Amino acid sequence: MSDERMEVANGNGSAEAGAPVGTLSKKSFTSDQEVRWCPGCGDYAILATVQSFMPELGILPDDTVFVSGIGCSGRFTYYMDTYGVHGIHGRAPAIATGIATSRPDLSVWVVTGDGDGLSIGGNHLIHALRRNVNLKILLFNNQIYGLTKGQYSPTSEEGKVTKSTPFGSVDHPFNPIALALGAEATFVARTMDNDKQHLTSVLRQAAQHRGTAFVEIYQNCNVFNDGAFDLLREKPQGAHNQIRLEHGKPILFDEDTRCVAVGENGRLVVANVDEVSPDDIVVHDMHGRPSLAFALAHLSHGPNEPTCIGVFREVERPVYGEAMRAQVELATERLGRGDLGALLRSGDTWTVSASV
Amino acid sequence: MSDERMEVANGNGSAEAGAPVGTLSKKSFTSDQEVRWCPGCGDYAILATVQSFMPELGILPDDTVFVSGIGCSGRFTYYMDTYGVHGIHGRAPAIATGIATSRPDLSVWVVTGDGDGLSIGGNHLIHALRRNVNLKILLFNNQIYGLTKGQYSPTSEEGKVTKSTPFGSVDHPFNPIALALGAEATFVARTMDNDKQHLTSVLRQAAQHRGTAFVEIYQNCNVFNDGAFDLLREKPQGAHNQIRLEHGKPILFDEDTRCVAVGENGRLVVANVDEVSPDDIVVHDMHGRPSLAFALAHLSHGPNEPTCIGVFREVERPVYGEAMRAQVELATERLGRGDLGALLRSGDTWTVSASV
Amino acid sequence: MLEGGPPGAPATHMTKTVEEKERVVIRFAGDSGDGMQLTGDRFTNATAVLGNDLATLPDFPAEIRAPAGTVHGVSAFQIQFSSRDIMTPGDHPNVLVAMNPAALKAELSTVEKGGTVIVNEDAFVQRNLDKAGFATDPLEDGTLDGFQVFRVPMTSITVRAVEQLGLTRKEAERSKNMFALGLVSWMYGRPMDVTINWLQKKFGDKPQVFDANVAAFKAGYNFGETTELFATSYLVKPAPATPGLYRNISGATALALGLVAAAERSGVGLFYASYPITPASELLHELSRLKNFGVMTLQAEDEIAAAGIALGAAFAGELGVTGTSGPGMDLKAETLGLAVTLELPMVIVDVQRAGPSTGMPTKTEAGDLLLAMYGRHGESPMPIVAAKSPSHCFDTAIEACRIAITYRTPVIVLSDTYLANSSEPWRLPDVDSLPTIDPKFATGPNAGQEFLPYLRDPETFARPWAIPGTPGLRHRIGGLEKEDGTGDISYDAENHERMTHIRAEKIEKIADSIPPLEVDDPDGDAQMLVLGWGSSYGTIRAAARRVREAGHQVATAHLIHLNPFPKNTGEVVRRYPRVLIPEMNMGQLALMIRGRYLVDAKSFTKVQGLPLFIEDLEAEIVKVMDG
Amino acid sequence: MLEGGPPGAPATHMTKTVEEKERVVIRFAGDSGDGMQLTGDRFTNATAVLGNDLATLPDFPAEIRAPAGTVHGVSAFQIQFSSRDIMTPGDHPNVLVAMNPAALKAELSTVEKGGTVIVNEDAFVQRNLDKAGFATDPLEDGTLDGFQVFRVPMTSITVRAVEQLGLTRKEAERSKNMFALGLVSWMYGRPMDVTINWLQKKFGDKPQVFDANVAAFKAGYNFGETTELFATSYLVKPAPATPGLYRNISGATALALGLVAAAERSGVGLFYASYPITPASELLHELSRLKNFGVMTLQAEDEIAAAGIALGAAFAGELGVTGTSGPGMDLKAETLGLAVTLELPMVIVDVQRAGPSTGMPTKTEAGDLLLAMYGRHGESPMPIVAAKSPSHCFDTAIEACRIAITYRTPVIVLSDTYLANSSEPWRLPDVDSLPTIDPKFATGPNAGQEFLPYLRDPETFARPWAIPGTPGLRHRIGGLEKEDGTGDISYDAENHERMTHIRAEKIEKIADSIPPLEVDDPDGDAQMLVLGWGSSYGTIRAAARRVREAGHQVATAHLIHLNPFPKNTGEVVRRYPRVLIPEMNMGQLALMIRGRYLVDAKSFTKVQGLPLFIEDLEAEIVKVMDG
Ligand SMILES: Cc1ncc(C[n+]2csc(CCOP(=O)(O)OP(=O)(O)O)c2C)c(N)n1
Ligand SMILES: Cc1ncc(C[n+]2csc(CCOP(=O)(O)OP(=O)(O)O)c2C)c(N)n1
Ligand code: SF4
Ligand code: SF4
Ligand SMILES: [Mg+2]
Ligand SMILES: [Mg+2]
Repeated sequence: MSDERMEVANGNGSAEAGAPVGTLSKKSFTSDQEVRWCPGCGDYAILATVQSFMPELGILPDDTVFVSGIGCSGRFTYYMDTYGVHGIHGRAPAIATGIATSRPDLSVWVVTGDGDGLSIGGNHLIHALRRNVNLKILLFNNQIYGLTKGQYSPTSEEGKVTKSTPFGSVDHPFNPIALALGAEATFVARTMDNDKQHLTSVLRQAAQHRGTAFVEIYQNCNVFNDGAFDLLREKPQGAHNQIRLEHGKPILFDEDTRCVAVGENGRLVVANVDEVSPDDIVVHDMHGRPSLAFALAHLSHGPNEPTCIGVFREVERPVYGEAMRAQVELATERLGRGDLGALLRSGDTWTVSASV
Repeated sequence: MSDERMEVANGNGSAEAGAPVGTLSKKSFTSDQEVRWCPGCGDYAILATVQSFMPELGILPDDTVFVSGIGCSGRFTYYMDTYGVHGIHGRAPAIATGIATSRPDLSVWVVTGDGDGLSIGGNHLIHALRRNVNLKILLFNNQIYGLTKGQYSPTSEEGKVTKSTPFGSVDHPFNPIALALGAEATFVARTMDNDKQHLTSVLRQAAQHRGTAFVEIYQNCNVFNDGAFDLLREKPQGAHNQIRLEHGKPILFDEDTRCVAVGENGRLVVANVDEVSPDDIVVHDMHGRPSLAFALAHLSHGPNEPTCIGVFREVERPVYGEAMRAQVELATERLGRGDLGALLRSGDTWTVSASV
Repeated sequence: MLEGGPPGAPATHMTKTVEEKERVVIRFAGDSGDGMQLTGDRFTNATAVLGNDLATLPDFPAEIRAPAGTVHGVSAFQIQFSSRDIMTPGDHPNVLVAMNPAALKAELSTVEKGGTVIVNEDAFVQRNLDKAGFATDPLEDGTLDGFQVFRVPMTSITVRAVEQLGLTRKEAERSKNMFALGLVSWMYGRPMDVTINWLQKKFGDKPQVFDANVAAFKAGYNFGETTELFATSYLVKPAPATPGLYRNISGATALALGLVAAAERSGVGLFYASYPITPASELLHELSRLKNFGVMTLQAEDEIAAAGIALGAAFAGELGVTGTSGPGMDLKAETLGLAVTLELPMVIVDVQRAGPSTGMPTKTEAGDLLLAMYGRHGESPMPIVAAKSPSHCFDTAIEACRIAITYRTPVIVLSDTYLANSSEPWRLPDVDSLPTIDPKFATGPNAGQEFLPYLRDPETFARPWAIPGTPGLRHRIGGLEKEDGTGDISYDAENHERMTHIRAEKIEKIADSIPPLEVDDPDGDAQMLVLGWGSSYGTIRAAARRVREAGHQVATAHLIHLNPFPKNTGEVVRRYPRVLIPEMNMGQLALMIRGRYLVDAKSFTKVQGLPLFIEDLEAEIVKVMDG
Repeated sequence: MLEGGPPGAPATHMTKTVEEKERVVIRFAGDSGDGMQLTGDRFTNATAVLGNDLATLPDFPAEIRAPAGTVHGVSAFQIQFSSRDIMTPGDHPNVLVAMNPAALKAELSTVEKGGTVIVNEDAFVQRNLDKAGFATDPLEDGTLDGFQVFRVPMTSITVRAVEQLGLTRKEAERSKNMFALGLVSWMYGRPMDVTINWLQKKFGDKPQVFDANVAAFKAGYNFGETTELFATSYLVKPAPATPGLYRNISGATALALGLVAAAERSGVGLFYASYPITPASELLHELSRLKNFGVMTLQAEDEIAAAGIALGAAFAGELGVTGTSGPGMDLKAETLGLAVTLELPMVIVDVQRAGPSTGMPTKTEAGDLLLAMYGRHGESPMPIVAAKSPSHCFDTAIEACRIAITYRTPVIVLSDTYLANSSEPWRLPDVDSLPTIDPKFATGPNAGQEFLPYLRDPETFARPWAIPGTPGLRHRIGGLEKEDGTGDISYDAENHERMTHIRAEKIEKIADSIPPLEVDDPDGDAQMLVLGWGSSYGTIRAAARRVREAGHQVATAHLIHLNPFPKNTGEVVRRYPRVLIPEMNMGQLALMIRGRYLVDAKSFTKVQGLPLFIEDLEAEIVKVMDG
C-alpha cells in the first residue's frame, strides 16, 4: 500500500505523499497549507515540535486524525498532513469521541484553546476526561481569546483588562490541571510552547497513555497577551519558578535549593531544602489517588510563582471505546451475530394465508 | 408593606399570603401545588426540611427565588411559595446567575439533579462555581435519571444496568465534590435527604456563605435506583461508613474507632485510631487551599465505603455580582452618572445650519 | 405461530348470543400501577394474531408519577380493531374498562354516547372517590346514565381465584388486570392461548406468579362466559390482508429496526449517540439491546455532544445517527450546520412532542417541520423525511439512511410521540427485498494523482467519503467556507456563492431519486385535495373514506419527503381548485406549499397534544368543499 | 465643533486647477500593520465635518493575522462622499491608495476603469513583490495601463519629514499612513484642522509621536500642493442636509447607544450578557465601557449561558439583552423558546455573518431571517426587527426594547457585518424626543385578592411583569405548558390549543403599534415594487434612483418589522404587478411574502459575503421590468 501511497498526492492540495512507517519524517506530517498565525505566536513552536515528534510514534499520517475547535489554536489541524476535522467552537472533544470510539485503530488528537476547551467546551472536556476516551487533548493556554482579538478567557488572571473588561475582569480563573483532576482525568500534564525537549517528553508520555491524556501547554499570544508566562521561562526567574515533576523523584527546584514538602495536616508547602527534614520532601507519584497531583496543581495560583510542569498524574483505567466494543463482542459471542430476518420476526407473529 | 402583603393571595393560585419576617413559618414557604413525586421519593424529605429551614433565615418568601432545571428535582420550585423559575434542562445556574448578579437583594437558590447539573448542565455549573456568584446550589444526587424513567447518570457507578445500558454502563462516574473543588468552588458540602438535622446544618452554613455554595444531597430514587445510599444510612453500616466532617475537629468515625490520618507523601488514609499516632490524625480544616478537601472527597469511590459528609470547604472570595456592581459604582463615581445626550454627542460632531 | 383466521373460541362460547361487529374501539384505563399498558399490549397481540386490522394508542400520565388513585395518575391504552382496514385508534371508545374512579373520571368524556362502561366495582370506595375528586359515587348518582354499565367486582373475584396459590392479598390483587383482560378477551372472542403462551414465556420461571396470572385471566374469561351479567359476546372477523407473515409493531421499534436494517444493507456500522429525552429515549433503549448486531450506542452528556459524536463517527466511516425531541433539536442546530458543510452522511431523528419549550413532554405534536427546514443559521439546506404510520417508521429510517449515504448529507427524520408509542400490524418484508445502499467509500485519488475532497459525483453532487486510514487520502475539512473541489479554506466571493448554490442543488437533486407524490383520487375527478404529512396519514385516509362514503369526491396525497418535495408536487397541488392541509401545528407545511407553489392551500390545524380526529377532519373537508 | 460648509482650504490651494465632483469613492488599502482603518476613519471624519454625505466600508482580513506583505494581510477602507445624498460606500473606487504590492494585487480589480491609483513606490521592492505573488513589477509590466497612476515614495518622504524628530526609522515609517492621509486630504480639500485636533487629543501626551504624525500629515498635504505630480485637486461641495447636530456613526456603536437609550427611556436597567463572536463582539466592547450608565455587562461561558443569564436578568426586572452572530443564534434557540413561553421582555441581537457553519466570519450576509422566524421547536413565535442602515441601528434597538417591554416577549434584532462595521453621518436626535417606554411593573394583585401571572392586558395580551421582591406577587413559571391565567402547569388539550393561539395572536397584535409600510413611488404609477429588508436599504434606494433617472418608474419599500409585518404589507405587495425582493441570501423574505400573501415575488439573491452592488440591482430591476 505504501508504494501506492507514494504515488498519491493527498487532500487539500497537500503536495507530499505519505511515507511508509520506516521513513516517516517531520515532513510527512507537514501539510502544504501556508501557516497563518501572527509572527511570533507560540503556536509555531508547538506545531514544529508536534510535527517532529509524530514520526517517533511509528503511526502513519493516514492513521492519524487531528480534531480542533475554533480559535487560533483551531487552525492547527490544517497544518498537520493527517486526516483532520476543524470543528465548531468547543465541540472538538465530542467529535473526536465519535471518531475514537468507532475507530480504535486510529490515533486521535484534539487541539483546543483555553476558551474553546474551558469556556464553551468545558462540558465536553470534563466528560471526555471522565470517560477516558482514547484521545490526546492538547490545550493551548494563552490565557486570552486570540482569534476574536483579545477578550479575557476562563484562565485569565483576575482583574485582567481586555476589550470586554475595560475595568478589569472580576472572575476567578480555572486552574486547568485542577479542573481535569476534579473531572477524573487519568493523564494530566502541563508543559510550555517553547521548551521543545519538555514538550516532546510530555507528548511522548501522553501518546503512550491508554485513554484520555490531557496536556495543558502554556502558549504565548504575543499580540493580545504577550509575556504571560515569562516568569516561568525567562532567565533568571524561570529557573527559580519551574518545578519539574518526575515520577519517583523528590520534588526539588531552583537548583535544588527549594522543594515541595509535607506540612501539617498533610498540606503541601514550598520550602527551602535546608529547612526541612529530607523525608518530609515529597516524592512525586503520578499514580494512585489524585490528591497529590491536585495539591501540586494548587501550589501556585498562576504562572508567576513556583509552578509545576510535567506529568501530574497517570493512572490505568478502562478505555471507553474499548469497553463499548467489548460489550458488542461479548453480546455477539453470547447471542451470536444478529440475524436481521430473525430480529424482524421477533415477538408474536402470525401468517395471513392467501386463503383468507 | 407586610400588611399589604397580608391581604394578597400570591401567584399560581397559591392560597397563603406572605407573612411578615417575624411570623415566618414552614407554611410561609409552602405553595398550594400538589406535590407529585413518587410515593417514597427522597425529594419529599428534602422539601420538608428546606421549607422548615427557610424561615430561620429571616428572609421573606417575596425576596427569595428558587430556580431549577428539568428533572424530578426540577419540580421543587413549584412547591416553594417563593418566586421561582422552572427553567430548561441544565441551564438553571445560568438563569440564576442573571437573577443573582442583577439583584443582590435577593436570596437565590438553585435546585438541580445529577443529570441536570452534571451532565447537560456541567459547564454552567463549573463556571458558576468559578465565578462565585451568590447562589446556593442544591444538587439532588440520586445517581440516576429519574424523570426520564431510569437511564444511568454521570454519577452512576460503573457497570450500572439501566434502560440505556442493558449490558452495564462503561463510564467512570464524577465525584461531584471533587469536580466542584476542581472548579474553584468556595463552598462545597455533602449531606443526605433523610438526615433532617445534618441537612439543616449544611443548609444553614451554605446560606451564610457569601458566594456560590455547592451542596450535594444524596437522594433516594426508590423507583429507579432504590437503596443507592443505604450503606451510608441504614444501621449498622451507616454508623460504620459515615465520616462527619466538622471544622477544627480531628476526623474520627465509626464510634471514634477509626480516623483519617496522614500517610506517606502527605496522602490521606483511613486507619484504626489505635494504630496511628494522635498527631497523624487529620484535623478538618475547611479553609485554605482545596487540597485537603479534595483528598477527603477521594477517600471513597462511592457511598458504599467510608464516605465524608458535611462541609468540605468554605473560603472567602469576592462575590461575582458584587464585584460587577462595584465597577458600575466606581465608574459612576469617577466619570459621573452618564448623560445620554453627551454620550450621543461624543466624538467629532458638526452642525449643519439652515443657511446651507 | 398460528394460522390466520379466528381459532374457534371455546365451544361453550356459543351458549350466549354472538353479535358480529365491523369495528370496535376499547379503552383500558386504570392507575399507573394497574398495568393497563400491559393489558392493552396483550389484548392487542391476541387481536393481531386473530387477524383483525388494528391501531393502538397508549396514553401515559405526565412524566412525574402522580399519587396512586388520582386523575393525574391514570394510564390508558386504546385499541381499535376491525374486520376491514382501519387507520387510527379511533376517535371515541365504544368500550371503556375503568379499573378505578380516577380512570372513570378521566376517560368517560371520550366514550361514545351509549357506549359500554365496565368498572371494577371494588375500587369504588370512598377513599378512591375522594382521590378522584368525585363528590358522590358516579355509579349511583346518574353520571353513567345513557351508558351501558357493567359493575364487576374484579379485585375480589381475582383474589378469590388466586387465593389458594398462597400469594399475599397485595400480590393477588395485582393480577386484577389479567382478570379484566380475560373478561374483555371473552367478550370479543380473543384466543386464550396467545396470552397464556406469553405468560408462560414471561413467568415460566416463576410458577406462582404464572399460575396467579393464568388463574386471574381465566377467571375473567369464565366470568364473562358464565355470569348472567353478559348476555352477548361479539365477533369481529379477520380483516382481509395481503398474505404474508405479520407482527404488531410500534413506531419506536420500527424506527430502530429500520436503522439496523439500513446498516446491514449498506455494510456500514451503526453508531447511535443520544441524550435521553421523552419520547425519543425508546430508540436509545431499543438500539442499546442490539449490540450483537454490531450496533454501538452512546449516551452522551447532552444533545450537542450526541450530534458531535455521531458526526465524528460519520467522519470515521460509520452510519452516525442521533435521536432526540424538540428541545434537543434546538441544541443540535449548530452541529447540524457543520454536518451540512462537511457533507458527511448522518441521520438525525426528531420524535416530535408538544412545544414550545418543555411544553407537554408526553403529548404529540408536529411542530418541528419548519425548524427542520430552517433551524440553522445561514443557508444550510437539509433533506427531511417523515414517517406516516408506526410500521412506516421502518421504511422511513431506511430511506433516510439511503439519502444520507448516497448524497453525503445529514438527513432529518421526523416522527412524533403518537407514531412512536402506537402500534399496528406490519407485514414483514423479506430481508433480501430491502434496498441495498452502496457507501462507495473513496479508495484512491480522484483527480489524476490528486485527491480532492470536494470533487463531486456529477450525478448526485456527492463528494467522496474518504475515511481515516485510507492510504493517501488525508484531508482536512471544517466549518469555514471551502473552495470548490479542493476543500481548502476560501474567502473568495464567487466561490462562496457557487458553494452555496451547489449545496442547495445537491439537496434538490435528491428529488431525482424519489418516487412522485401519489394521489388517491378514486374517481379521478375530485375538486379538492387533502395533502398531509407525518402521523396524520391514518386520519386523513379514514376521513376521506367517510367523505367518499357520504357520496362526495375528495383526493388525498401524503408527503414522505418534505425536502426536497417530489418533483410532481407543484403539478399535483395546482391540479385541484381546493387544497386542504391538516397539521398538528399552526400550518407549517401549508406555508411551504403556498410559498413554493403559490396555491391558496388552506390549513386545518389542531394543537392539542393529540392526534387529529377523523370526525373533525371529515367535517372540515366537507366545509371546505362547500365553502 | 465647526460650522457646516467647507472651511476654505489654504489659499495657496488655488494655484492649481480645482475640479468640482459630485461624488468620489476612495479605497485606502495596505498591510494590516499600515493603519489603513485609522487613515480611513480620519478621512471620514474630516469629510463628515466638511458636510458631505458619506458611507464607509471597512474590509479587514480574515480573523487570523496573515504574514505582513501577503494578500491575505491586506486591510482596506472604502469611503464614498458626495455633494448629494448617497446610500452606499459605492460599487467601484474612483481612487485606490495602495501602500504596498499586496494591496494593489488585492484591490485593483475593483477600481473603475480609468480610475486613479496612488501607490507607495518605496514598497515596490522585490521582497514585497514576491510576497504579493507578482512575477514582475506591476508598476512596469503594464498591469496599470488604463489607470491614472501616481507613484509616490511615501516611506522615504515621510522618513525625511520626521527624521529631525529623532525617531527610529521604524517609528518614522509608521507615520506613512498619515502622509497618505495628508496627500488625499489635499486632493479633495479636506480641512487639516480636524485631523490635527484629533492627533492633539490622541497623542497630546506623547509630543514626539504627535509631532511625527503632524509632520507626516503636512508633508503629504504639501506634497500634493507643491509637486508637479498633481495638476488638479477636487472640490466636493457639502450635501444639502437637514439642519442639526451631526456625527459619523457605525452600526455597532449606534446599536449600543440605542440599547442604552432604551434603558434610560424606560427606567429599566440594561443587562447585557454575551459570548464573544465576530462581528457581534463590538457590542460587548462598547457596552462594557459604559458602566457609568449603570450598564451591566457579563461575558458568559457560552451563548446558551448568555441567553439564560439575560433571561434571568429579565425575570429579575432588568432589560435583559444578549448579542451574537449565527453560530450563537443556533445555540440560543432552546433558551429563546423558554423566553417565549415565560413571556418576559428580552432582546436578542443577531449580527449576521456569512454561513453556513463557521462560514466566512468576517464577511456579511443576511441568512438568518428564517432562523429567527422558525429556529425553535414547536410553535414559538417571536417578533423580529431589522436595521436598514448604520445609524438606523439606534432606532431599531429602541424599537426592539419597546416591543419587548410592552408585550413581554423576547425580540430578535437583525443586523449584519456590513451594518456593524460601516458608518454614515447621523443627525443626533434630541434625547427628550426619544420615545419613553413604560415597564408597567406589577405592584399588586390583578384578580381580586389573587395574583394571576398569566392574566393579560386585553389590548396587548401582555402578562404582568412581577419581579421578585414585590410583596405578595410570588409565582412560579416554567417551560411546561401553562394554564391560561393562573400559569399553573397544564396538560389540558384545549388549554394548550388556546395558549398556542394566544401566543401567536400576541405577536400579531404588535402590528397595531407599528407604522404602515411606507412606499416610495414618486410618480405613484410604478408597475413594479422592490421590497427589501436590512442593510440592502441603501443599495435599493440608490438603484431605484438610477432606474428613475433613466426614465423608468419603480416603487420601493423597506421592511423594518419582519414579524409581524406592518398591516398594509399584503395590500402593498398586491398593488404591484411585479415584486422584486433583493436579499443577501437565497430568498428568505421572498418565501415569507409569497407564502403569506400569495404574490409571485421574484428573488434577486447575492450570497458572496458582500453587500449588494447598485449596478447589479439596477440591471436586475430593469430586467424584471421588461421581462
Ligand atoms: C458558537 C461560537 N461562539 C463564538 C465563536 C467566536 N470564537 C471563535 S474562537 C473564540 C475563542 C478563542 O479563544 P481560545 O479558545 O482561547 O483560542 P485562541 O484563539 O486563544 O487560540 C471565540 C469566542 C464561534 N466561532 N462560535
Ligand atoms: C434539552 C433536554 N434534553 C433532555 C431532556 C430530558 N430530560 C429531562 S430530565 C432529564 C434528566 C433528569 O435526571 P436528573 O437531573 O438526575 O434529575 P432526576 O429526575 O433524577 O431528579 C432528562 C434527560 C430535556 N427535558 N431537555
Ligand atoms: S492572536 Fe495570539 S494566539 Fe492568535 S495567532 Fe496571533 S499571537 Fe497567536
Ligand atoms: S422517579 Fe425517582 S426521583 Fe423521580 S419522583 Fe420518582 S422516586 Fe423520586
Ligand atoms: Mg486562548
Ligand atoms: Mg438524578
